[in-house]
Amino acid sequence: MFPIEHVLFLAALLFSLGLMIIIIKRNTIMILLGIELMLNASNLNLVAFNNLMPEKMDGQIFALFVIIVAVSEAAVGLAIVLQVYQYYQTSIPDSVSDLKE
Amino acid sequence: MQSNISYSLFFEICLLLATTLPLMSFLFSLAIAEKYSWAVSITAPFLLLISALSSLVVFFSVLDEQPYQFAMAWMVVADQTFSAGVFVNVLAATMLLVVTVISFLVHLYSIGYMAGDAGFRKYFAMLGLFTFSMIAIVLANNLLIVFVGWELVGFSSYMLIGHWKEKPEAARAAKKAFVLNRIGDAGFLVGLMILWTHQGSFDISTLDAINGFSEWQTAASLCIFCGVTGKSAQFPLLTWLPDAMEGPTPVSALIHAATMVAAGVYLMIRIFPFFTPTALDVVSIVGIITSLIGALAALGQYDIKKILAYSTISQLGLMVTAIGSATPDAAFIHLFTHAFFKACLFLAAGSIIHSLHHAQHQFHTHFDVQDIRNLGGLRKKLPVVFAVFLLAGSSLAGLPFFSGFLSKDAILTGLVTWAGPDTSWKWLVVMGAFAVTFLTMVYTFRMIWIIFFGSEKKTSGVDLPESPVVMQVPLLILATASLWIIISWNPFINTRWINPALVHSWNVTILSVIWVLVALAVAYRTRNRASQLKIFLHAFYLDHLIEWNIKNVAMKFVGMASRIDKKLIDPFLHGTAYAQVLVAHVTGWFDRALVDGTVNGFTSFVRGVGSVTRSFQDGKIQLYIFWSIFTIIIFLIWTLL
Amino acid sequence: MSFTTFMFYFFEAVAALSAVGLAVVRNVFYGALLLVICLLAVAGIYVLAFAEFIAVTQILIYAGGILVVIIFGIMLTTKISQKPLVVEHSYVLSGLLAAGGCFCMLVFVIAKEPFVSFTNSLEPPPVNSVQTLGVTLFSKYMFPFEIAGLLLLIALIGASVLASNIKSKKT
Amino acid sequence: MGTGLYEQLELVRMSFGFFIPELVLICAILVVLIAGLIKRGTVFLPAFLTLLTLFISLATLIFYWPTGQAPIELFYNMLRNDSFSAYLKMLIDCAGVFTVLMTWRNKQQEKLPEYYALILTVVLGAHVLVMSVNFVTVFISLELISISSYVLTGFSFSRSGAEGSQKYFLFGSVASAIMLYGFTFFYGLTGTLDFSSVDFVNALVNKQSTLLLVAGTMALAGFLYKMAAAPLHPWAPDVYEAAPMPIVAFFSVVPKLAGLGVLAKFTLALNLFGQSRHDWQFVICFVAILSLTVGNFSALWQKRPKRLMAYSSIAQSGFLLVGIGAFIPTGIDFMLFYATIYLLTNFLVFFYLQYFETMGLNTLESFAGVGRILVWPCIALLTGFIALTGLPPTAGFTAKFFIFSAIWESYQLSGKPILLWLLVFGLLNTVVSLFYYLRIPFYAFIRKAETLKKGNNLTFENFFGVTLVLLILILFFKPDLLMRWINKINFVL
Amino acid sequence: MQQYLISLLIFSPLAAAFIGVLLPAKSENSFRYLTLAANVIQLFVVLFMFVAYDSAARINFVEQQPWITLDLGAWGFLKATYLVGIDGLSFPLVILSVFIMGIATISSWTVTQNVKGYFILLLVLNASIIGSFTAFDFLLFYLFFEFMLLPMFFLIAIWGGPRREYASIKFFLYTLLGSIFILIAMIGLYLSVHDPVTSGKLVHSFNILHMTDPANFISNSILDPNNPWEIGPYNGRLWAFLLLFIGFAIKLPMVPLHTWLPDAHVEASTPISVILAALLLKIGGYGLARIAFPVFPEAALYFGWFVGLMGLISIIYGALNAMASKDLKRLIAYSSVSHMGFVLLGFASLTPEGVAGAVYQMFSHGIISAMLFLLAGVIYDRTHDRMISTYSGLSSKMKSYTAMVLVGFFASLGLPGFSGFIAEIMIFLGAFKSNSTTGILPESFAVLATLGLILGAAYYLWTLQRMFFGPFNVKGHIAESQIYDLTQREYWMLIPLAAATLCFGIFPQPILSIIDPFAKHITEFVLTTGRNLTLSL
Repeated sequence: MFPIEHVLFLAALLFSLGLMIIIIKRNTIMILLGIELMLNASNLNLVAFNNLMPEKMDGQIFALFVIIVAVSEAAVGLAIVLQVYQYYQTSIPDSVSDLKE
Repeated sequence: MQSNISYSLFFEICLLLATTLPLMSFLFSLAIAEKYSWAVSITAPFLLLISALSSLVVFFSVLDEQPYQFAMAWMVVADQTFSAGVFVNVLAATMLLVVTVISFLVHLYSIGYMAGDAGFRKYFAMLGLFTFSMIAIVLANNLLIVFVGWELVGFSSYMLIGHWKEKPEAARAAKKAFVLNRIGDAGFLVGLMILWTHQGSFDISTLDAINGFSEWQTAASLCIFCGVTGKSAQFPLLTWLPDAMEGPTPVSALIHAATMVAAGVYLMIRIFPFFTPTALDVVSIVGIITSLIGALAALGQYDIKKILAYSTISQLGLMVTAIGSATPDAAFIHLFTHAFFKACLFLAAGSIIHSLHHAQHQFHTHFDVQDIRNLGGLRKKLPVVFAVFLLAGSSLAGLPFFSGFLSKDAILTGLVTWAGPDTSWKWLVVMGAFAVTFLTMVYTFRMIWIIFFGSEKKTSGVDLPESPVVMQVPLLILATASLWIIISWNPFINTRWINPALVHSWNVTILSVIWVLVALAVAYRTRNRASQLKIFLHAFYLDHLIEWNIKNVAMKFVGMASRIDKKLIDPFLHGTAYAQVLVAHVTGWFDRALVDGTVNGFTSFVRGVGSVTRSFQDGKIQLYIFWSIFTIIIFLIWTLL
Repeated sequence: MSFTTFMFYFFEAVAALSAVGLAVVRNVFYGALLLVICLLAVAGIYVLAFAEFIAVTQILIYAGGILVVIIFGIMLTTKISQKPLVVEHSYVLSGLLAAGGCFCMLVFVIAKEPFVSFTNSLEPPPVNSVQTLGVTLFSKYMFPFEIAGLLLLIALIGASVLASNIKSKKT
Repeated sequence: MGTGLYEQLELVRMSFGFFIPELVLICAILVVLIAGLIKRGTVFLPAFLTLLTLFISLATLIFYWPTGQAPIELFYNMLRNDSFSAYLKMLIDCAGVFTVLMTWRNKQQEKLPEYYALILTVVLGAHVLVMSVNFVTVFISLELISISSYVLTGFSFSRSGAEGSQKYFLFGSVASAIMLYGFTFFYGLTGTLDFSSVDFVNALVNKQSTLLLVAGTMALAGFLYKMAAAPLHPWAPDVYEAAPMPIVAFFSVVPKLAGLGVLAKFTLALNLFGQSRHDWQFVICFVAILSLTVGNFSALWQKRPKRLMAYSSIAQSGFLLVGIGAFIPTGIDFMLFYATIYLLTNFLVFFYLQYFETMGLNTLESFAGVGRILVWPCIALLTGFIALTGLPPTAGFTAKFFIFSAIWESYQLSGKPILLWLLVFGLLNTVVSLFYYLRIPFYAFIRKAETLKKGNNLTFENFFGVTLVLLILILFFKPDLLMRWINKINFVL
Repeated sequence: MQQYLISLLIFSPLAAAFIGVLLPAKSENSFRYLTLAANVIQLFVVLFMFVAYDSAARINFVEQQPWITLDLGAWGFLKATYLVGIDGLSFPLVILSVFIMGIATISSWTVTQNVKGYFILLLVLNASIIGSFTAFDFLLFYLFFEFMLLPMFFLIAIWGGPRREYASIKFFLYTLLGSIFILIAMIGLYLSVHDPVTSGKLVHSFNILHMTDPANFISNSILDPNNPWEIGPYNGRLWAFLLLFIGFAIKLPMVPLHTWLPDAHVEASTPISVILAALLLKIGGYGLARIAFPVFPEAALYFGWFVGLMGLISIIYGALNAMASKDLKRLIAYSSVSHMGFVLLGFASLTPEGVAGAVYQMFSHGIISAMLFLLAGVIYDRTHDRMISTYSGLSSKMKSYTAMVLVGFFASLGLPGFSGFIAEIMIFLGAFKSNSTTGILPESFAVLATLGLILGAAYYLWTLQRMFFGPFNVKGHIAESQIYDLTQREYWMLIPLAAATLCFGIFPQPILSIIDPFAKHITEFVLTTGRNLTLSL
């Protein structure tokens, strides 16, 4: 068995990179990708922790739910992105900032 | 209510009349309609006449009797009673007589003098109020009531000095008189506080009993003396009195010569036992300084009323010196005589002014009627006034056979006795007093000479009418009263007809006779040589000093306070408002368009903070996310460390 | 080093590298492909961690579902003829700061934490993990499962409402 | 495992008996959608159905009011039905009713069936969220609220609507991803997903690691995002501005209360009955202070009522958090009182803001002089704002008063300086809040009037407004009417 | 019947306001007469009370009704009652309020803009002022205290001068800030105090009388006198006293928390200025004497010198600023700051004289400042210019006005015969005595405070000299025809005030005999209890 910490480190890395992508990329689609990355980090954690008590499948089931949520988020998210594109003709989030002080 | 059985109801009625009739006069004059204002000219002197007659009864009833006492509760706080009442002893009765009689005479005189004045009713009303408050000072059985009267005479004096409101100088002089008096009064008030704290009572009769001579007693007596300094125009609060001459001349006679200014002296005499030796030393020094300043300044004046005013200061100083030298009786005699002759002098001067004004009006000439340099040789045109002036002036100068001689003699005797055989600083005071009598002779003679003798100057072309009878009668009465007979059968020795025994010393009497005659000679020699010293004219620049101080010190404080309020407190209280705005400018976050006029103080501080918190809200979603996460991370790192 | 261990570290490396690539790369398409690679590698790790079902779901839904949708999105929102496929980076410093801080902190706290097994050694691990998973899902987790169904429905409706609006605006 | 399967399913079946309001909601979502499909373009039907549903839900809630001391475990302890969550659910349903009424007055709303279905979904999600004691249900129900909310934000079908929903979506997704990540660590540390269970607490008591702090904070982030509390507030102003007015009102209450409910339970679990090494009270108080400050100070600058109310809602989250931050049972009671009053005043204000918006008053300046023409609406609005500020004689004062009493008491018990700071900050922020809350009345009453039509006084808004105003006043003079009820609420994990 | 008198006093204006709401806005005169009617009713009630007042009883006309009884679970009960009463502190102020509100109504007769709103707000203000002077329950007091803010805010902001918006907001913010401080203290107090009467479950009481008894504090609560808990340099009780002090000092106002006052006064219309100066400021002093001092006696002893010092600073600083003022109303406003400083000094002395003087000063300043603001309003009505430099020699055109101004000014500067003198002399005597009997204030405070008298004379007389004396002249656009003497209505307002200040200056005993038992009681109570508490710590 591999040490559980290594999975957690990978998850932490994915999480942080997701965060970074969300902040730095000037494209909404890329931000969506970043969010997926973050959700995957959680899934990794869940699966890894599930092995601490393998007789219960709580972690894996949670991961399953996370995937379901990710799907619905992605669907709604893309619909929103498309709608924004319809109005603004751009997918650069900074350009979509009519609403501000 | 504690009343003495030995006094009859008649006495009490008379006392009540003497006290309240001036108040009636005040109320009546106020209440009466404008078009019936002539009625005032009858009622006011009439009421005062009754008042004066009543006080005569009071005087003779009290003479050689136990003091009359009456008190009632005015207010009760914390089981302590602040009473209001009267304490009439011989001293008070005498003073009451002086006040009512002179007040009556001045009322009478004023009918003529103020005829046709627009503020006729107000004038008489204020005279009434003044007389009433003065009586309050005179009769009051406790210092609180004295203080009440003290302030009220100040108020009526303010109103009367500023009677001709349209004259800016009058308004200014009135204000000055009141404010300078207030400074003294503040001292008086502190004295009252000390008394209340340590004695628990303001009763004059109990004050006499204290002689622990503790420090607080000295402090209290000095504080009360501070009040006297204001009211009796002592150094350094004397400058208001010459300015007060802007008021109508009868007012000057009544208030600023005979009665109000003497109130301070009277008060000190009344509570004399309360004064500690240390305090008395201060009193005598202040008195003699005042007296010298007054006398010297009188030498330098040309305005007839100002000469008289400085002379008053000088005489008051002399009285105060006398009190300082522990001879209050002598001081009181001088007060008494001075009241008559100085009132007489003022009224006479007023008479001259009145005549000249009428003449000016008639002949359409214009010159300053009060400037003695414009006058001269009036003895032919105004013989009555001349005679009166001569009599009263002689009394002021202290010539034998006049009342002034007797009272000054008493003071000088007292001073010499007080100074004792040893050489000490007290002899300086004595020498000062002699110098003052000398100077008094000189300036009095000079004044009379310039006005009445010599050749006519500006007045030569005009026909001068004598004053009306209502004005002449008081003059004559007062002039008579400046003869020796008013206080003593013997022109050289004070007999006991008013006062208890005074120490009499023939040495001093003879010396003073000689001294006065020498002074007369010197005065005659120098009669045309006017004093050129500016320092005398400006009374040692005391007034300038005070004004400079007000302008440069007091007003500085005023300006500072107002600046603090506008510039400091407002913004400071509300934090570092301007710094916030500055920061906002620098970072470019500050939205100028939003400063809609209410940026000030709290507002701008709060908005400054708001601009920082809000500046994250620039519509860029990625930055929102960043800031949120960043805050969390910072928070975590902070708690983890 | 056993094969499993090797594969584990291999997947780890692939996932990490592709994730880094995703952060660095400027082309949206490459980004999407890198994400696929990353997710596949993660699926590999799932397999090694005895979560076969999750691994399969991961491949099916992510690679097959989400990414297809995303690529659709890319195509709909970018004009291929021009060069908008290239994505600019902004706030790089902020991003690095946040991500770096986050990563360091996480590594720091995870490394300090000894994760111990909760299992009683008496009870053997389940033989058929998929069966266990299925039973648990439909008994204990039935309620969330139903709600998840509703969630999908609502997501569908929501997406359709928004999308239909686009059409209505166009016409 | 298979042996107990029948019993397990039996448990699930029995749980439905305590789940009737939610079942009603679920059915109604489908009915409304289908009704919309059948009768296209109908305005009345979906609104009526939604209203009916919410009333039925309310009725069942009250009928099945959990009176027992112990909470009822539902669905294998996925949910717990207790009086605390029942009360919150009631508030949420009321908010739903008000929202439907507001929408009814709005008259410009498109796609009504979907709209109402989404609203019902949010209500359902909120119901589930306040009952959740399991990370899975928390996550799912939170996403249920979120995803519906993203779509609802865009329901103005405009440029800004799209932008608002995109921002909401991006921010929300990140926040829930962070929260989820935090949850996983709890799972790893305790081996259970049920944060109300004994295992959970025991495991954490034994561990007390720093990871707990990090994970806890991350998990809190998700709840705070739902509550629009600082530092996860920045989405709120933009979203509020973009969304239709009824939705703004809805957002400022329902997700907030739902987040609050779960946060209260979660922090209680985190605090480990006072055995936690980490000072979670400090964290909550810190967040409260931050929310108060950010919300109030930023609101000062706003020019548009919706944005102003967005910041106001951020600040109000701070006040609500104060109740939790006291960490005493009475604090929760007072928080519920506050939440009730907040619900009433908030809807009062939004009702009138919508009323004025339909007259074209979109900025604060445009309110100039309205108070002299439309006197009664403006007075009602003023009352609402005063209640939000917390001045007597409105129940807003009573609510604030209770909240601060809780803080004081808590300080007295624990002596933590942060509580003192919270007290001082909270009260000073009240002064600041006055500044912006009074701006609309200020313009309305004090600035000179422009030409405006005289309005009809007998509108639904006025009827509704007066009712709410009276409620707010009555609850000031007789707070016991409400407190008596709240006192019976038993808050346990 | 007597127990409902105060309620009648409070609720008659409220009832009138309610009737006013129902009346149509067009019948403008009806609102004026309605308000006047309420005032007249109040006047009669107060007259009756004056006759029926019993100085021997500590509190008269007590009425207690249950209000809020709230079960707080583990904390016990929260109990607030509608408890109103009148004692030696509040009665003079109630008399003053009724009197001044009547005058203000007459003065408001000329209001033409939005008459309905104006008079309704005035009535509500009236009720809340009376309410705060009579409440003996802290929550009730706070309710009235806060409730007067809003009417006042609108009365300034809608019917005020050109910078009314700024001034009104400043006023509102300041006073709200003050009331927040009070709120903190109130929360702490009710949580720390229990009702001694009820047995069994703990009942947290808002009753101020309960709060004054140290025995009623729950042990180990923050405000428990025996609790050594310290927050920073002081214990909880000292802090609470400071909070109350600052809260009330803002209202008073005390330098340096006074800057709202000149602005509010300058911008407010005449009747509002009158109410503000005559009544609202008094609530600051009232609160100190009613709550801060008796509830925290040892803190009052501890901070007494500080309170006195702030009073002294206010006296001198206010007077200096008054002297620098160019605007007549601002001058009067600053003079109010100066005069209210005396109130602080009097209370701080904790001698019966000082306290009685302070209460009397509040009463007297109410009358005098009302008169002064009315006088400033008279000239402003005519010319819409309040700058002192605009005018000179007004006395020749406006004889009666000048006479009234003289009365007002001299009353304000403390001339004997006017009520201000009585108050000030009492305060001086008390403050000076303080060191030897209570040991709180050094003598120098009283001595320095006399500067206030001198400065008072200076700025008033200077103003008289500039505005009223000298040759007649007005600057700028003002036509001579605009300057005319007092009208009938103005006489109706001014004469009663002048008569009152004169009357209470000459015959202070009726009011003093009401105040005196209170002054004796509170000084004795604060001193003994305060010393005991200080010793026990």
